[in-house]
Parts: sequence; C-alpha cells; structure tokens
Amino acid sequence: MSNGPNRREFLKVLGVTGAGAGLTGCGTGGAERLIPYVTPAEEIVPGTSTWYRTTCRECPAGCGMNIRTREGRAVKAEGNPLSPISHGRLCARGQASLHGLYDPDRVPRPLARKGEDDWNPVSWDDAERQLADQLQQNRGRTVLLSGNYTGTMDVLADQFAASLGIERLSWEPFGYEPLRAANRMVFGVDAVPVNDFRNADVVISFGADFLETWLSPVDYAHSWVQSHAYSQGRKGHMVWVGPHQSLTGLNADEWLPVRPGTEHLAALAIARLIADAGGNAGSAAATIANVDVANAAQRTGVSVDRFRQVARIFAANGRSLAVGPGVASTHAAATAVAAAVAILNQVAGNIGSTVRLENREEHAAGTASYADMQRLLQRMQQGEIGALLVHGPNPLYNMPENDVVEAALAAVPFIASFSPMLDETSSKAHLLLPDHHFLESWGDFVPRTGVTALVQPVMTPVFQSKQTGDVMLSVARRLNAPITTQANTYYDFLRERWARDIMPGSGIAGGFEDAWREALKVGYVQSTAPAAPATAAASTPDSAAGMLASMNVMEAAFTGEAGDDSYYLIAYPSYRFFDGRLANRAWLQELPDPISKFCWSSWVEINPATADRLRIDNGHIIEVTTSRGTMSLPAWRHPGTREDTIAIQMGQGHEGLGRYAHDRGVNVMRLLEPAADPLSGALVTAQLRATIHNTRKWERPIQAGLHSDQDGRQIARNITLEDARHRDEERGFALLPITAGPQVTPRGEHPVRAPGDYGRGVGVHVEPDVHPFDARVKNLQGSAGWSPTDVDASPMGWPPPGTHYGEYSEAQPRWAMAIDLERCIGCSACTTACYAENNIGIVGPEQVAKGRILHWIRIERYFEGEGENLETQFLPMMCQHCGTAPCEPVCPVYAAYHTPDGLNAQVYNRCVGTRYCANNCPYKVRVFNWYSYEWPEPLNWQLNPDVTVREKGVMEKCTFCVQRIRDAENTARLEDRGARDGEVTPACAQTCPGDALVFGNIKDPNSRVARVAASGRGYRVFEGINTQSAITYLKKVSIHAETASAPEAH
Amino acid sequence: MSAVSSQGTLGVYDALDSTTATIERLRAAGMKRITVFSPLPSHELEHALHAGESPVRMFTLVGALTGAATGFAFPTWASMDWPLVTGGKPIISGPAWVIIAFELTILFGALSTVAGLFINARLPQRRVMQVYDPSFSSDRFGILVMPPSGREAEVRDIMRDNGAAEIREQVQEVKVGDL
Amino acid sequence: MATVIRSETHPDVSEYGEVNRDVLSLLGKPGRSYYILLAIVLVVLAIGAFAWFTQVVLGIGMSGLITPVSWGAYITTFVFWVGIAHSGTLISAVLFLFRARWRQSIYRAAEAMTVFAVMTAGLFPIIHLGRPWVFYYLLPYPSQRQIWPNFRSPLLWDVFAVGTYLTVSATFFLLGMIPDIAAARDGTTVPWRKKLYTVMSFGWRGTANEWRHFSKAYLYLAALATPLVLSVHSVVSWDFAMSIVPGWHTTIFAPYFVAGAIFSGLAMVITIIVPIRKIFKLEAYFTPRHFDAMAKMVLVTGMVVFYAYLTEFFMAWYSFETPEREIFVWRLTGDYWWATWIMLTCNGIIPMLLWSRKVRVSIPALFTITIFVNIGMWFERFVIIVTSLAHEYEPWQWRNYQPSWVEMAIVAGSFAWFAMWFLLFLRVLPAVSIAELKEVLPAPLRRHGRAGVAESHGRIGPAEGK
Amino acid sequence: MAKPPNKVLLAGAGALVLLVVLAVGAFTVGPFGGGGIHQPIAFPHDVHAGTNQIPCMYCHTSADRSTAAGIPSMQVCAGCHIPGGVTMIAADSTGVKQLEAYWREQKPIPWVRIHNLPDHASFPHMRHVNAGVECQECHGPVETMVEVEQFSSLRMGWCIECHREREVRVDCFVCHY
Repeated sequence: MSNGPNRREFLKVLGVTGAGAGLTGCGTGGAERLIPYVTPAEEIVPGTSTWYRTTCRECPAGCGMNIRTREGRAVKAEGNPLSPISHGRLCARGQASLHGLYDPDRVPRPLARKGEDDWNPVSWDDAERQLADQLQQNRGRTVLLSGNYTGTMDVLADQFAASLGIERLSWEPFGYEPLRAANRMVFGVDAVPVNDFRNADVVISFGADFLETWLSPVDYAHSWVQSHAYSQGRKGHMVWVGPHQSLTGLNADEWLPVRPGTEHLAALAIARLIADAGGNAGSAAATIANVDVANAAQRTGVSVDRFRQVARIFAANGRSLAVGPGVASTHAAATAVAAAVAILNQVAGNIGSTVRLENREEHAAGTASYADMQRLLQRMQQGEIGALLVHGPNPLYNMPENDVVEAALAAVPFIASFSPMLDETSSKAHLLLPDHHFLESWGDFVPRTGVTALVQPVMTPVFQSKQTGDVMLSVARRLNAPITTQANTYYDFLRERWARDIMPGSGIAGGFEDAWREALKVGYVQSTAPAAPATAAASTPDSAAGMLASMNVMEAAFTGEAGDDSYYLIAYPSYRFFDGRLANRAWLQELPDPISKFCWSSWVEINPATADRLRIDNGHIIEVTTSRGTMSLPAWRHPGTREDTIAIQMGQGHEGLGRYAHDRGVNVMRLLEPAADPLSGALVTAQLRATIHNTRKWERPIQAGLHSDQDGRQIARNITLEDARHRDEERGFALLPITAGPQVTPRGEHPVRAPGDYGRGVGVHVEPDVHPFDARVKNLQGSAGWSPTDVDASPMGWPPPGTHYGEYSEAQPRWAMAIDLERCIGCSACTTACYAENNIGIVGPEQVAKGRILHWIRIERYFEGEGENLETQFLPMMCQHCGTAPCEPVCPVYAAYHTPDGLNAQVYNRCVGTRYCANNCPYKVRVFNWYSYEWPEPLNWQLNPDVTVREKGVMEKCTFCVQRIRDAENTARLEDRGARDGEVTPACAQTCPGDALVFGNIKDPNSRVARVAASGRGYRVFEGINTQSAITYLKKVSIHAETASAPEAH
Repeated sequence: MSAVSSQGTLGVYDALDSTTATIERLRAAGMKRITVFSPLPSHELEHALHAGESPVRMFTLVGALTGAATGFAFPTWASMDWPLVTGGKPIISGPAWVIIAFELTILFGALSTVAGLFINARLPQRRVMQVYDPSFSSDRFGILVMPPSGREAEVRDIMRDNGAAEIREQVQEVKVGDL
Repeated sequence: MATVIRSETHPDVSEYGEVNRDVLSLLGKPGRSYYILLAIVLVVLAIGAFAWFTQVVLGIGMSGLITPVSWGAYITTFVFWVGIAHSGTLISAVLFLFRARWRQSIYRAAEAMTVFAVMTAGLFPIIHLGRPWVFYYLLPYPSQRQIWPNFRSPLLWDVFAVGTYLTVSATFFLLGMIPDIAAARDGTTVPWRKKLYTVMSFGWRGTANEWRHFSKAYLYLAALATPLVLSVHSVVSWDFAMSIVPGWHTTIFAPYFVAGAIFSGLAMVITIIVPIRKIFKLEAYFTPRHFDAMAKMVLVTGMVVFYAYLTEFFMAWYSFETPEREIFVWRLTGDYWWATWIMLTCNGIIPMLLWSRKVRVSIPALFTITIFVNIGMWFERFVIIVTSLAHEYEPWQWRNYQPSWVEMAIVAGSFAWFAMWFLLFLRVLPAVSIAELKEVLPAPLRRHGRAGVAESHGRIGPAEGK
Repeated sequence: MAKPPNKVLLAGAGALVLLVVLAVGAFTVGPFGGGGIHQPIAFPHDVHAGTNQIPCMYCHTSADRSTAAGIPSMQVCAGCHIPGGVTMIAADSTGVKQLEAYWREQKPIPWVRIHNLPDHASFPHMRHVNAGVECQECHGPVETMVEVEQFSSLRMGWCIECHREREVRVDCFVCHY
C-alpha cells in the first residue's frame, strides 16, 4: 500500500499538459501520455487558468484568496481583491499555503498506532469506528482541543460535543489574552479591539507586530501603509516602543527602546502628558493622575523629552492609534500594558474612531487561555481525561515545559489527532485522522465581526484525507448522537447553516442557491447590521480596580540571574512560521527572514555593542542558558535590540512535522518557564534573563545578505519630508497619486472590481529630470572610465538610438516598474510569490549558506545609525531590466539580450552557463542553477506550467513575469485590442501588501507606473553606471534623512 | 641529343664551402636541374643556386587580407541575419568586430602560409628518392645533377675537384618506398 | 685542423653530427624514472578527470563557486595557462624576428610548452561552463536554429583568440619541427617511430628548394605569431576589462596582462628547462648564458607587472569611485589579504633578486625564484578575479569564495595534463631544434682558418658579438 | 601535385569529422516522434476528419482560445458513439468496442502524444489559429492519415522559417521563457 499522494487520481484531472515543463532534453525520452478528462468539468479549458475564491486559514486572520488552478491543480495563491481582510494581497504565509496543500510529509491516510513511530494504515471506516468506540467509552471524559473554530465549525463542534458529552477547548498559542483582559478591565468589554490603521496618522505600537503576525497582519499592513506612506505631501508617523525591534519595529519612524517589562509605564507617561495638555482621560483619570512621568522616564530608560515629543505628535494629530502588547511583549505586566494602551487611546480620543471595541468572534470568549491549558494538562496527568481529540493545536511544541506536556499526553489513554501533519503532538496520538488542507475543504470563517468568509475546495484532495467536519458528522451518526441536523456531510451542514443563519431568506431573486453562488464568487458575505460598538462600562471589577490603581508602579519581573553576562530574553513570533505551525513549508524555510535574513535555522539576536564586547560575530555559535536549560545557536548582530536584551524567534526547532521543519534551529519555548499572567492567563513570553556564552565556534550563517551596511553607496535612499514635498511641487503636481492600485484582474467567470478607479490625481506627465550635479558627475565619471550618457536616460528611453533595427521600434512598449520604498515594509511576501509563480528551485540550507539561494527578488535590509537613531531601509531588488544592460553584451550566445518590448531576457535553453552575465550585473540579481533542484512528489504539482523548469548549469533571473505579459497579450489579441494598463501585474507586485511595486508600460504617459516614476522622490540605483534601468525607486521619507542641500550623487 | 637523362650523379659533401663551390662550377658549366640537399637552411647555398624570392609571402598576404575581410563581413552578416540588441549597443558593433577581424587575419594568414609552403615545396611527399642519404639530415650536403647525356664525366670531375667526399653515379630520381 | 672554431652560445658543441647524436639520443628508450614520473602524472590526471566527471554529472555546484563569485579557480587557471603559453611564442617568434642568438636551443621546448599550455588552457572555458555539453553554441557554425553567437561578447573573442592561438602555435610548432623530424626519421630504426616520423616529416628531404620556402614560411608565421601573442592575452584581459566590475574595468589590463603572461611564461620555461637539462645532460645546450638572458627578461617583465600593480592602486585612488577604491583597499586588507600579499611578494619583491648577476647564473636560485613567480602569477589572477567579484557594487551581495576539492583536483589535473604531454613530447619528438642549432654552429668548411670563416660567415660566424 | 594523403592521416581526419558530425547531430536533430507509435485505440482521423468532414475544432475545442488545443474528453467520443448509453455508429468496429470498454469503466484513454514540443518552447495555439494558420500547415493532412504521424519537424528552424515568412516576431522571449 503506497503512502504517497493519489497520483492516479490526480492524473484523471490533469488534463492535457505535462506537469512541470522541464528544460532537460528535447522530449525524446519515451512517449508522453496524454490523459483526457472522462467528463470535463464545465469551467476547465485545458491550457487556461481557472480561479477559485476561498479564505486563507494559515493563520487566524482569514484573508480572502484567489486560487489559480490549471488542469485541476492549484498552482498559485493570490489575495482576493474584494476581501476586506486581504485587499487582494497576501503575506508570505498565504503565498506558501500551496506548500501546505502539496506538503510531501502530509499524513496520507488514516493511521493507527502500531508501536513507537510505527503506524498501521487503516481505512476511514475503521478509523471512524475506532474513534466512535473510544468516544462511547469515554463519554464525559473526553476533551476536544481545537484551534480557533469560528462560524459553522464552531456550531458543529458545539453540537458534536454536546451530544457526545465532550468538553471543548479552543486554544491558539497566540491568544492575545491580555488584550481581552484589559478591555474587560478598562471598558468592561471582553474583546480584542478592532484597529483602524487606515485612518490613523500616528501609530504607537507597544510591541504589537501588526505587520507580521498580530491579529490581521495583511489588513493592517495594507491599511497602515495607506495612512503612513508619503503621499501628496503628507506622511504618517509610527513609534515603536519595546526593547527589541521585530519587522514592525524596523518599520517605525521612531524607536523608544524601553527596558523590558516597562511598556505600560511609557504608555502611561505619554497618556499623562496628553491628559495634562487637555486630553480627556475619562474613567481612567484616576489612574493617570498617579503617573509620575519623571519616574517613568527613569525606569524605562527613555528621556522625558522623548515622551513629550511623542505625546505632542500623538495628541495633536487627532487621528492616532496605540496598539499593544504583542506576543513578544507579553510579560508579567502585559495586562497592564494593554490597559495602559487602552487608556492612552482613550486620552487621545481614539475610542470609537480608530479603535472600536467589537466582539471579534475569532477571539471570542470561548477561546481558552494558556492558564486553561495548564489546567487541562493537570487534569490529563491526574487521569481525568479518557480521550483527547486534537484538531489544530500542537501543545507539545507550543507550550513551555514540554516534559510536563509529554507526561500529560502520555497519561491520556486515547488521543486522536486530526492534524494533517505528523507534528509533535499528533505523533503521540493513537489514531490519526488527517484533515483536508483548507484548499481541499468546505467551510467558513469569521475574520472579523460582520464578515463571514467562505472556504471552498479548489481541487480534488491530494491525499486520502477527510475533512474533520465530515468525520464528526459521521461519528455522531454512528453513535446515534442527538445532533440537530439532517446533514450527512459537512458541506450540507454548512449550506444548511448558511441558509438558516447567514443568509436567511436572502434577498436575492434566485433565493438561496443564487445567493450561495454569489457568495462563493465574492468569497465572503458582510452582515448588514454593524455590531454595536462597545462602550466603556460604568464600573470596573475589583481586580481590575486594583490593577489600574497600581499599574503606574508595576514592573514586570524577570527571573534569572542579573549580571553582566545576563540578558533579558525576548521570544518573538515568526513572520514566516507564525507560531511554528508553518515550519514545514519549504518556501518559507528558504525565505530569508525579513529581519535577520537567516533561512532554515534559528539565531539569537544580540546588540552589536554587546556583541563587540563579547567578541561575537555573525555566525558565532552562542550558548544561551536559562533556568530551563541551554541551547546553542548562531549569533546575529541586530542593532534593533537593546544592549541588555537578546531575542530568539519562535517557530523553529521542530522534532516532527516533516522533512523541512525537522531539526532546524531551536524551539525557544524550551527555554521558557511555564508562567502565566495571573490577570489574563496568557503565557508570559518575556519572563527570563538568560546568560550567553560565546563558544568561539563559527559556522557559516545560513543567511542571505551578509552585509547590512550600504557602505555609503546610496542603494536604498531616503529623503526628508520637506525635500520630498518640495521636489513634488517643483514638478508641478504636488498631488502625485499613488493610492491603492488596481488588483490583478484574474480572468474567468468570477467578478472582480473593475480597474481604473484609482487615478484620482492629475495626469500630468513630467520627464524626471537629471539633477545638474548628477549630470556633471556622470561626465566626470566618463573621464574615469565610464561612458557619459548621450542618450535619453529615462526608463522610457528604450530602445536607445542606434539600436532601432528589426523589431526594435518606438512603437513597442517598455515594461517598467516603480518601487516606492515608503511602502515597502520588508515583509518578503513578494519573494515567496515569485517562488510560486516562477518555479524557483529550493536549494536547501547548505547551499543557502554558501550563497546559492535562487530568489529572483530579494528584500535588502540596510541599517544605518544605532540605538534610538537606528534607521532601517528595505529595498526590493530584482532584475532592473536595464536599457543598456551590462549583462547582455557579454553573453557569447545571446542567451541574455533585450527584447523589443524592453525586457532583459534570459533564454534558458540557449544558456551555456558562462556566468559572465552574473559577474557583470552590478545589482547581482542573476542567480545560477548550480545543481538541478527537484521537487519531491507532490510538491512538483504546484509548478507553474507556463514557466520552464530550469536544469543545472543555467542562469536565471526576474523576467517581470513574462508569462503573464504574454498571457495578457494573447488574451488581448483574442479580443482584438492592446493590453491595458494594470492588466499585467507580476506576482511580486500583485501580492505586495503595501502596494509598493507598480508595473506597466512606462512609455504610456498615463500609465500608473509612468506617473509614479515621475515622482520627485524617484531615483535609480547605481545610475552613475549608466545602466538605464527600468526600475525607478522612490526614496523613503525618513526623519533620519539629511536635508538635501547637498544633492546626493553616486 | 641534349635530352636530360633520367639518371643522375650525386655528390656527397662534408663541407659547406665545397658544396657551394661545386654548385657554382656546375652552374657555370650550364647544368640545370641541380638538387641540393642540406641539413640546415643556408644563405650560401641559396646564393649559389641563384634562387629567387619565395612566393610564399603572397600566400600569406592574400590569406591575411581574406581573414580581415571575413572578420568584418561575417559578424556583420550574422548580426543582421537575426538582429538582437544587447546592452543597447548597435547591431553592427564595429569596434567589437575589430578583434574578430584581427584574429581571423592571423588565422587565415597562417593557414595560407602553410598552404603556400606545401604547394611550393611540393610537400607532403609520400616517398623519398632513392638517392636520398640519411646523412643529409645530419651533417652532409648532397648535390644531385641530371647531366645531359654525355656530360656525366664532366660532372663527376667538377664534383671531385671541389671536394666531394663521395660520388655516386647513375642514380635514379625515382622514388622508392618509405625510408 | 689547426684551429677549432667554437660557437659562442654553445662552446662545447662543435659538429653538426654531434647535434644530431645528442638530440636524437633523447629519443632512446626512457629509463624507469621516466615511467614512474609518467605514472604519477597519469594518476593525478585521472583524479582530475574523475572530479570533472562528477561535476558534469552532478552540476557545477560541485565547485566552490557561488553567486557573486561565479568565476574562480577555473578562470584563474585558464588565464594562468594562457599566460604560460605566451613565452613559448615569444621565444620562438619574437626572438626569432629580433635574431636573438640564444633562443635556438630553448625555443623548441618553449614552443612545446606553448602548445600544451594552450591545450590545457582551452579546457578550462569548457570545464567552467554550467552546461559543457552545449559548448558548441559558442562556435559560429550554421545550425538549423538560424542563430549565431554574439560577436560583441569578450567570451566569443576568446573563442576566436584562443582558437587561433592554438591553431597557429601548433602549426608553428609542427611546421618548425619538420626538418628535425626528418632527421629523427633518418636516425631511427624503431618501426613505430619510423612510421610516425615519416608521416610527420611530410617526406622532407632538405633540398635547397624546400629550405628556401620553409625559411620564408617560418619567417611569416613568426611575423604573424608575434602580434597574435600580444592579442591573445589582451583579449583574455578584456574578459575582465570589458566588464564593469570594479577592479576589472581598467584600460591598463591588456598591456599589464601581456607583460604578466611573458613574465610567468619565461619563469615557467626556466622551471621546466632546469630539470630537463639536468636529467638529459643537456648542459652543453642550455648554458648559463641562456639562463642569464631569460632571467633578465623575467626581471624586466616582472618590473612592468609590478608597476602595473602600483598603477592600479593609484588609478583606483585617483578615480574617486567608491567601489573602485574600496576594492583595492579590500584586496590589501580584506579577507583575501593573504592572496594579495602572496602575489605582491612573489611577483614584485622576489624577482628583484635577479638584479644580481650571481643569482641570474645560479641555476638553483633561478629555479626557486621562478617557482615563486609561477605561484605568484596564479595568485595574481586569483586576486583579480575573486576579490573583485566578492566585493562588487552591491554590499548586500558581498560574499567570499572558497575552492572545493573538485576545483583543486581539476586544477591539479591540469598540471598533470600538461606534464603528460610534455613528458610524451620529450621522448617522442626532438626537444631541441637540430637544424636551427646548426645555424649557430660554425659551418663545416674545407678550408679552415679565419679567412674561410670570414668568407662564409653569413649567419654562421662565431665571431659575431652577442 | 600533392600525393595521395597518408592513410593514417585520412583515417584520423575521417574520425574527427565523424566525431564532430555526431556531436553536433546528437544535439541538433529535432524531436521526431511520429513513426511507429500506436495509440491505445486506433483512431482513424481519415474517417472522422476526412470522410465525415468533422471539423478539427469539434473535438480539439480549445485550439482557438487556449494555448493548448485540447484532447477531447471521452464524453465527446461517447456523445456520438454511445449516446444515452447505447452504442451506435460503427458499433462493430474494434475501436468503438474499445471505447465502449473505457467508457463503461469511466477510465480515460491514455493517448500517446505525437506532436511533442520541447518543454522550453511555448506554443499558444490560439494565436496561430486566430491568425489564420490552418491546422494542416503544422499537423499535415490529418484528414488523410489513418494513423497520425508527426508531420513537421517542430524544430526551431522550422518555426523561424514560418515566422520570418509571415513577418511575425522572431524575438526569443516570445516562445522561450
């Protein structure tokens, strides 16, 4: 019995094109079989894409998704432009969801334990019978431990549990308990606040990494960029308060590096200063009155002046927002931080405007806290639990004190796991009932009150898995449980509930069926009645009153030796792996971490000054010791960490899960004490001081981008707000539009928003001028070896005079891109999107460490300054498609050449692999296939059939997604028209949450890219080499920028 | 009756000056078809034989010029045949062609020089003449004359008088087997 | 036999026949040590071949090459061998044109070195390809695809330059050897040698007519080979100089590389001739005078090279280009400082010893110095190639390179490949030019004495100065 | 005047030429996969497209709107031959019987690909069909073929020839990406 994927089943739907085009050979090796459909699905045309709408379930945010399928295979995930959560964008995790679908380490079928690490395949019938037997025996002693069920699954689980005497517990490792607890205390509402970043000009984050993992990162990133990025002469402001900068912190304009455990003091100090200036403290007046700003300054380590500055900006603006704490800043006083944030928002008048308190269903009261989990473990250990059903959580990995968790699991006689992966917890189970991946499932999800999103299968299941909802129904039927539904499948149950609760008597003419179809097409429904905003409660509970009264003196304790070699240990969530559940996604392992740029491993972040003192360089193996033990991991010098603090990311160090996750790095949870915040029950992640010891051993760091210093080469540039404004005014259109752009327009029957609703600016096209100094320098450089430019240096200037020959004519478009560094948050979703779109090989840790990573687009992350003046610049770097590309003329075989439409082409089948082009590329964006990289079955099912798979010895690089250009041209041709602006969007630009990348034909002065590129902030990297690149970068507007009386020159 | 006989006289010499002296005398005596064997190139011998300028140089010149022309024409044609722009440079990138042209000048020039040598020196020879003596490639010189019939004695005398170490008569110019 | 006239360059050789005897005696049955040496060479070659096989099958990733440094030991060794090749042509062609007297005994060995070095060098562009099985895409041949190579690429110039160089130097080598092979043919009785020499001598008889055309053809080939030798290494240098890589993009590269090539090539000639002279007892043919002359040229070219180094640093400073400046500072002080200092020491400082005549005529000293020069010149190319690529424009992509075992095995194998050909050459073909040596010996004359010499001195006379 | 060249030389030169020819030939000869390939069902194109004049796009439906022309689903076959589950039209022929067997088992017919374009070349059928290129120009007189064979070489030179003739783009990146 094979445990592999359903190859044969799959072939039935494969249709006519081969899976994954390859470069090897000319197809002479054996006859290829063509497998036609027996009965074709109506909407599938071989060779064209079919799109399905669904909802991402990789983290609890619930982004709307479009899934592109080809011949029945899902090949690409994109954001659903209609979704209020994803805005058509996805993060890297969402992009990598396909790797969850095709994960080669998925549990392929139900398995029953035979022995240690030994499993018997069983039929679904057998498996369900065994489960039913156990439930029958353990009535009243069974617990269903699930992740965050919302919507219909919650309803079903309730029925299932109630009818069979099962106790339910929903637990998310990132449960944000302090937020709920604090709102309960301050406002009397048990809710996670809904934050409106789009309307917040000033944001203070007290450790909430809202651009990475916090609540709804894609929504927040998209919205925050809208309000924060420079546009039309104004720009938002963001302050990061905390000892360690995660990706969100690196994006802040200002950093208040407070001592760990004192975030609430900073918040209260700011609140006090605002209140003193006339802010309305409301119910918190008493608390605020106690705050001693000078004392807070002393204890946080931040000057009163800084507080005063921040308070002035925060209050004066009127549209501000404070958020926090995040998972990493959950210390013993975390509830106080959340309360202080709530008070700060109240004082600044944000409640009801940028902060709304609604019951967010996904973090509803039913969600268990870490303390609840601890209690469950106790009961398990005491033998009170006869059967444990686990669907989602992985406590053995995500909870500290794993020996206790393991003992508790061992004490349960029967554990059934619905996990599709053999993770740490499910490997202790007795019965594995693998759930479908969400892309194979039916379901719904409530990402926020008022929005119910639909999950629909986009392809036939890859393995012999079964949806857990179906299993529940089936088991309930077997046991004749008194459930109140007629449905036999979860699909029926879902529709039943939608017909009853979500769209009762839906107003659409066709009744429910039409409404249902419409909902599937849109991807979600919005409830008509908005949730009633919560109001502050008149009275506060006693425990809260005590906390509120004492919080101004509260300070989170950190246990562990204090001393010279002892540091605050920060454990922070991973952008890539979330809480660790996504660690087996090869794309995410290979993705350089947005902060450290490490891949495939863990690292410990140490401030460079501290590192210097301890003579630690990047890659030195450091032993980190806490009261729970010692771990060895490579060091990385992170200037965004306080000198007395070290930080380790969560999510790695798996003992199970699969080949990509297994034994990579360390699980920082193992270093933590099982401490719960007494007020909220949250796991306290910031609790310990750790000692570090430099072993002096050095290993080549598995890192992309070893140098974080631009070395004065002005690659990622910045500009002051005044200069940016001035330059735009000079150009005669101060109101240069760069707003939320058009989404990619997936063809097919699904309706999408019409493009063209963006350009509200003045469509004046102005040639970007060359600064006189630049011109002079260019001429000077001519005498030092460079050719002075004598042709049109703008990106529109292709082809240059002298090359007009054959197809090279002015009539051709020039594809180009504009990248607004103001809008790039460094999240690297583009990189993963590019991997998914372009069949980029995954090279593995050894090769990454050598420097052979194949990413076509990388995010460079440069640091400048230090401490409070630290400035981080992110810069997406990919092939610049230079008009006078240095890589092209050096290729002896024309494998690199310039297409008539202005693309820098790389023809794989012509490439002989001299690698001269890579040497001659100043941007170093060409990557080489040092080996043939292969995708284990069934990961290869994901390969984009429109893109050649490269073999060893071939150079490759960004193509501007030429397959999409050709596709658009083909389609346009069918409709007898030219390609429209916005019709071609490369994968990177499509997914960018900040809309930093704009693509189009720059020769069309009305195209969006032409207008954006004409910005006064525009520049091109290494312009002095006269590459005439097609990518215009827009400078980041920074408070750290120098006023440019002296113009910058390369 | 002045037909040149097919039988010749071969004089073998140890010294260069006796060889040249013999040649001068033979020429003075109106002998044609003098074949001289020598272990090294020698101006003295050439001088004595009154040999003209070797035509090999024309081969070299023509070859080199052909190479230069090809070096410009071929890249131009090939680039126009399928015009592809690289690095924004003109399709006919003249300066780059110079290098190709230079190398082809040398290549064609050298190859046609070799051809010139082979054609003019009648090489390669599959077989060697019967008269050939292995010592000609070491330290001895040889003079083969095809005297008009009746003058064999005259030739012999000249050779002997000028210090021939050895004189072989009635040798055939025919070629026999490998050496 | 009153006076014995002696050649100034080869005072211990007096007769034509002696030359034949001495030189052809090299072609006798080799001793055991020869076979041991050949066996060692073949083993190393086999290891190199295996390494290459691994690389072809698994991918060029078997080398230590990485993304910013995508050229490394292979191209270094390629340039090294092309450089080595140069002195052979220089000695045979350029010195021929300049009528340098001392070249006759060494030029054959130097020429052989040229041919074998180019044969070795020519392998590396193919070895370093990502897809060596499609190397023929680089050749301008008509194919059904109707596409031609890109004549703007310095790599294509390389194809032309190295291809021409191999053809012309091999032609020059084989053509110049025809009379000597005829002599070998006449002197051997071993059947396979007889057969081989008969074929390779093209039926040469040494008639005055053959000599006449031969001399001219040889002269014109020499005249063609001389600019060729300059062009080849210029073209090789343009592989770098035509790029925009800081540390590569500089106008002095062509002359600098040519000087370096001659420098390293001459050093290699000395390195090779010293043991040959010893083993084959050819002291009479390779005299201290030869070594002195070659050492002087090593010194001159060495100083040109060292001057070029200094010029590079000056230009980098003067250019005011950040990347250009930094790369040169980095070379001296960065992660590859050791390579740079090996290069400077071996090529710049050690050859200064050659100012002393004592050193120049001391065979062991010369041997040691030239080995240092060989090492230094390999590192010169390594420094140019690797440091420049490791530290280019984009700091984000700075990364260091380390050769892998495959590269080291292939580089070692290339030396074995070269040595194999050279060893075979020594036993199969006349390693010293017989005919040309005779030209510098006094001609055998019937009438001895000054007068006779004066009369026939032409090119033979021993009385000429140097 | 030159003598007949030495045998060894001749043999050497011959070997060299042979080697070059083999090397070049091995990599340049295009994929010919036509001859001797038999389909699981001997589908007579001559009867369908020739005698019965069924248009190509009746079965290969997506040729004018997709990059792939499409292999007809079995439903298309069954639509004529087994309408409503009753076997009709040439019901006695071996092919239709085989079809019936496949259809009963609902198993797809594993057709063998005849026109096998290298994977690194993309060929959008719709662009060609809509530009008025007849199917036969590339696929040959399929309506007369009892068993379909590869008609064109499908080598790059063949593509280019036609593109040049019709003055359409010959830019590499149009097909290779």
